[in-house]
Amino acid sequence: MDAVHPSAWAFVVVALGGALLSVSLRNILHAIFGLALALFGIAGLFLYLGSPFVAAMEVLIYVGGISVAMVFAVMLAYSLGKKEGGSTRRFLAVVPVGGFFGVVGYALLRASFAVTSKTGSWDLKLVGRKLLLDYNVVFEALSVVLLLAIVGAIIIARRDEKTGDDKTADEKAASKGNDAASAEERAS
Amino acid sequence: MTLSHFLLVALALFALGLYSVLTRRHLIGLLIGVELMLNAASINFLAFDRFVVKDPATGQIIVLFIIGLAAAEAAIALSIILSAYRAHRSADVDDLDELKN
Amino acid sequence: MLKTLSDLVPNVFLAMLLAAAAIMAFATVNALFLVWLERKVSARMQRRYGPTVVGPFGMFQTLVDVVKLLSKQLISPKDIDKPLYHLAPIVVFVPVVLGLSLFPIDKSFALVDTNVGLVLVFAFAGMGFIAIFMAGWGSNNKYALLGAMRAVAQNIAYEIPLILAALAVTMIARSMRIADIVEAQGSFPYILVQPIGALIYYISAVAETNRAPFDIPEAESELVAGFHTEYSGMRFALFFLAEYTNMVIVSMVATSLFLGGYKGPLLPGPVWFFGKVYFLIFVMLWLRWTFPRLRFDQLMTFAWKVLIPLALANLLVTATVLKVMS
Amino acid sequence: MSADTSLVAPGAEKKRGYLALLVAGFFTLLSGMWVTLKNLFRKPVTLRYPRERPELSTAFRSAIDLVDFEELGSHDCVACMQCVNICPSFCIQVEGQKYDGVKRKRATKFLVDYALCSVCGLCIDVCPTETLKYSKIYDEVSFERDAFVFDLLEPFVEREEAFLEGQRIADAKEAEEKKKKAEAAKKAKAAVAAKKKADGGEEAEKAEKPKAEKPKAAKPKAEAPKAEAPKAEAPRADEPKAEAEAEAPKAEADAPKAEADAPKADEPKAGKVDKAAVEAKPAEPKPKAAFAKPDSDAKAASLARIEAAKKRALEKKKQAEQQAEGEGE
Repeated sequence: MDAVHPSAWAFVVVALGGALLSVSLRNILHAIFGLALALFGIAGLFLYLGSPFVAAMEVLIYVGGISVAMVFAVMLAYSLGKKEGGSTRRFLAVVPVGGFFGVVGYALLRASFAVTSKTGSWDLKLVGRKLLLDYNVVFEALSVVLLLAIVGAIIIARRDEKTGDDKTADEKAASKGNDAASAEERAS
Repeated sequence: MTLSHFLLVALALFALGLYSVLTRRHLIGLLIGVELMLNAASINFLAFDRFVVKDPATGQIIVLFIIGLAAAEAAIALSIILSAYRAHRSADVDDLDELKN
Repeated sequence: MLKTLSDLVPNVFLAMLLAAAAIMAFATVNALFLVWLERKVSARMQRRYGPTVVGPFGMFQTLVDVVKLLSKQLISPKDIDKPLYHLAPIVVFVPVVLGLSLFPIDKSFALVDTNVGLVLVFAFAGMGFIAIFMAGWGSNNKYALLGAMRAVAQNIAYEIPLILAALAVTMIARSMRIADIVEAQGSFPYILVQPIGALIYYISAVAETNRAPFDIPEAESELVAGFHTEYSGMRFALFFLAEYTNMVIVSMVATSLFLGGYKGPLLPGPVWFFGKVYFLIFVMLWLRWTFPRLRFDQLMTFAWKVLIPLALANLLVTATVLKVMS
Repeated sequence: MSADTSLVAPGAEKKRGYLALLVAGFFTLLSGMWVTLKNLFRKPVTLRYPRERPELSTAFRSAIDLVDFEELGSHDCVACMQCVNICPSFCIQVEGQKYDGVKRKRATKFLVDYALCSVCGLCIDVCPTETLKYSKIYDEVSFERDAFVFDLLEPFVEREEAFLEGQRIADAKEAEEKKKKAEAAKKAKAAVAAKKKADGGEEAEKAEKPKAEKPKAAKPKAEAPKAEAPKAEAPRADEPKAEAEAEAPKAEADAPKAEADAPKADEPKAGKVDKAAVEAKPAEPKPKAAFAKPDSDAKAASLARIEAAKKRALEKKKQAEQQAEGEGE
């Protein structure tokens, strides 16, 4: 199958730039916005890879949901006080990551893939049908996982009313936001 | 752009995510790294789907599953981060070194 | 068949430029008009005159206001988070521009046509939260931060019934392409099939755009101006522009989903389309100048205890009826 | 969450079910929207103030103004000083002068300090010629106290010469008539005296006195009913713009009597126009004069002040015209 239009490189730049920002910025909030940028770029790549639906879902859930939830969490539990990892830590991290990147990249460049032409269609209806017929069990399992995640998130984030006597006043003030937080976690 | 380009981009994203997980001390920084890695995997799936696999619906479905799982994971992780912050007044990994509480 | 901009203009970049220019022009003119309309409607509802001086019926009043805003000094508060503060007004505008391009304004024309148009609209609407957060956090102002948190909590809560209501329509139309949904409405609009869905959608849409009576994020009596408290001059104008364009987008969605889009007798399609859109916007103004603001807990209660259960029930009934009928 | 979070007011409403509440609430909202919709199509009740002015009640009181008598072509202040004397706030300054050939005194200066005036109306009550009235000024604004000193003679300055001329002629005529009458009376007296020398001259003298006084007493009475009409007849009644004023008084002065008859014929009509006149009046620039040294009688200074007031009035006029042009809707 033919190559993707070169204008996709623009989204590659957005995605990698956003990822770099999210990794390198010290302010955790800035890092989250960098992540949002990266996710937006990745959604653009999905568009170029032929799946606007997945791209839309990526924007809807990742950019509009997960990164927003992260920002919310940062605002509820904000501690910028400590510096991010020192230079030794960074150096120690660069070695394995660089190694990993080099090895896998080398393998990728050496490998050859059998590029084939499509027989199926990109139609959204087919995706839906497959989702509910062929992958029905996975789908249901995933929905159960989501439900559990929602319930679990609420239970974990919820303040324990009985043992919550030793909380500071500051925390009590913050607890008002918890309802909103759990609400928004339910949303995502 | 061809398949290997996409794979390289995904690899770079994965490496960045890994780096983030390794260096960040803020819990949300870890989460960011994980999300990046998940997305790198998604790009790989869709790229193979686009260039290699005969039936393109499958890759999309898998990516959708990844997105759904990521949402669930983020919800849980964030609530854990919140409760950890409440218990320790810190969202720093190094401070969370007790098994108690 | 539906024509898109890329059919008319072969060059991709040229098409993108044209589309961006057209959308920006539309958004600006529309905001100018809507601000004027809002002032006029609110004035008449309170039995005042509203703007009368500049231009016919004071129509150019907002133009003059824009000139004033342009000439104003851009104030940056102390200790702001500079990148976020400065980026927010631009970021808030991106999803708006993207979202406006997706609607078929006539039987034969839409700027962009995708088979997941509806999802994209909601996805772009979701991106708006990020900008609100950036503005609220970056301003280093407690009112802005509170406003931003309220805005996001509210928007996430109301996005669910919004999407659920729209989902019921896509189930009937069996498509997520907006043009298909409009075409599927045949001779009668879906508001007759989905009255509750339409109502839920509209209420949620009003809440999504942070308009009164759901304008809690910018409740001036408690939060000054919410997340854009610290913005002045053109930056403020961009937030304003985005807000009013958002109204148009949600109204366009409502028009396409429930009111039959460009369909209508006698008059050409775009006239019907924009006529319906502006009627819905008028109703929004009408609501704003009729009802008092909700309390935040009332707002959340309404979303979670009323709208979402109703929307879910609506979806369930729709699905059942469709299954039985087919 | 507590009961506080429910959407419903606590109490009776709670009995109803969830859906019933929703439906009832929905219709409540509709009734609210109906109210605003109705008001949307009603006429606005606000006045666009600088362009539109309220119709002031006839009972409206503001600082005093001189009445412009139609048949006189001017005011009728004789500088009797009664208003000055009775004013509890000492806000009126009047000076008068006797001109050759004119019988009555004329005011040469009539200043009112509106900033001091308490609008008690005593001056109006006391005025023997009834040439004082309440003005309709209600929106004078200034940063300086002097701006509230109104020179009430200002609108009459231009026609003063013509008035004096006319008055001279009229007085001369009157004097002549009086003379004739007096002569006639003398003749009669002489005749009577001649006739009834035997009876004595006491009775004749008695008869003469009331005759001579009569015209004086009758004059103001005859004017009084007319005095209201001229307001309506005056050209500014129809054209609120102050432009017309400059030309009008002359015409009035030339033929005061011819016009004075007209309003009498259609008095009820004039009454209607009067309203318009009242409405239009506040828009006219009111003359103002500086009040720097009230006691100094330097005429030049007062003239200069009047000039300044004129200039101010002209500027105001221009502004008013511009506003009138720019008025939308």
